[in-house]
Amino acid sequence: MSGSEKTILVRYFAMFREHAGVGEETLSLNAATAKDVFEQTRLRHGSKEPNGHCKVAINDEMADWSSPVEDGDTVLLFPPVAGG
Amino acid sequence: MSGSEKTILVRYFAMFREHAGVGEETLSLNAATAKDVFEQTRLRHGSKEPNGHCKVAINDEMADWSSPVEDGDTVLLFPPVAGG
Amino acid sequence: MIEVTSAVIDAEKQKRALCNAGAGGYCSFEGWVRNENDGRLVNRLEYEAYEPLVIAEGKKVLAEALQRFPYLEARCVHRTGLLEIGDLAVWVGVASAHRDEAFKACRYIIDELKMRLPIWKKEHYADGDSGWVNCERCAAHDQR
Amino acid sequence: MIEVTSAVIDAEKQKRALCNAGAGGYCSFEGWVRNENDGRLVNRLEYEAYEPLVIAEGKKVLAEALQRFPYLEARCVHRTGLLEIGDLAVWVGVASAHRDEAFKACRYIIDELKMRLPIWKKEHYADGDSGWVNCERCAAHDQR
Repeated sequence: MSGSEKTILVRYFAMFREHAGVGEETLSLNAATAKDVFEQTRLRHGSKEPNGHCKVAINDEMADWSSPVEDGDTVLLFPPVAGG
Repeated sequence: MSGSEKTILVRYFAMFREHAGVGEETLSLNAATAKDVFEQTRLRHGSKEPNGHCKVAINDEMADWSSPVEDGDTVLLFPPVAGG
Repeated sequence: MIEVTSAVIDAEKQKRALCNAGAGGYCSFEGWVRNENDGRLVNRLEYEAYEPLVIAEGKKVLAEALQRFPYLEARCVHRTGLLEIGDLAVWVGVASAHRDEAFKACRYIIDELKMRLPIWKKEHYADGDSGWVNCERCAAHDQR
Repeated sequence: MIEVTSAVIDAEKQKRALCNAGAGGYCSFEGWVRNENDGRLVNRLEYEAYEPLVIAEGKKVLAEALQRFPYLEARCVHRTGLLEIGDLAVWVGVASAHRDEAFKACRYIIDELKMRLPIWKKEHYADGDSGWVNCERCAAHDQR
């Protein structure tokens, strides 16, 4: 994990938004990857959802949990999808 | 093959009707099975279509080529189908 | 329900007749008259059907599909007469609880209808010629 | 073409946009809101979508389907907001020269859309409870 604090805009959808109580928030995080962001927001909001069936996007591009996050990024946290 | 003459109403469809020049005709045939009826009408109208992909019905029930025909039956001769 | 008609098929009306509060998936197939067959330009098609046996055999097909892929509702309509490019010749609709049965039943129905129903199609070509179309699948069907 | 809308989906209008003189087969799938899920009575559903990525991911799915099952035309529309029993939630339509590609492409598209698009569904039950539905297929998808 990178040692520097990064400013990340985190956006929550569906179940995650209800857990967080907000649609988005700007956080200062010590996070190197999308996974780090997910886990720190999970701690923050007391959510227990594992990331297994969830998806993540960075700056409107679908990403992997191992994708690096940069200062100023927007990270979108998607709970399990259920379209149709 | 039965030796007695039978009166059979033969109905022709699609290509068969065009070959026969009529939609139906009543024939006196020396025929035991649907196959016999088919072959005798084929001779009569000079058609060369084999029965392989054709179908036959007797009195509005789908039948086999080996199905027996009786005096007074209606035999329906169906060329290869092509619905849809 | 299977129907033969010389009138334009109203697909929306047919679909509405399949409404079922337990249905989560609906699959439909439509056969459209296209402008080409086996490399020849087609201007229009003429369909002929022997209705009593289309209905009888069509009911068997719907019952077989129901046994294999339990659906909630299914309907089929086949048109007869002279049709132009783009016209709807056959419509099949299936509604079921989940999508898997809807897709599979719909496919089963149209495949069997095309092989088994006494319906014939005459193609009228751009060059003025015309010809009855033989079922491409009959050979495969006979060998089953 | 993929679209997200909070308005009622006009399936007939969508279908007309697929017209193609070379098309002989058309297959469509519709997802309807049904009155039951996992044994619980459902009164209505609420759909939420993240449109920018629904569009981006939907375009990828349509392109993949085209490569696998060459079709002539395909469209998809997904609705958002509060839907009642019987309402049309998602519509997929595919037109192709022959029916095989139409069926297979349509099935591929709806299967992938359901697994990959950022769309969520909240069920409102007859007993007053409500809950977000987790994708039944996600586990299978992750293991591919």
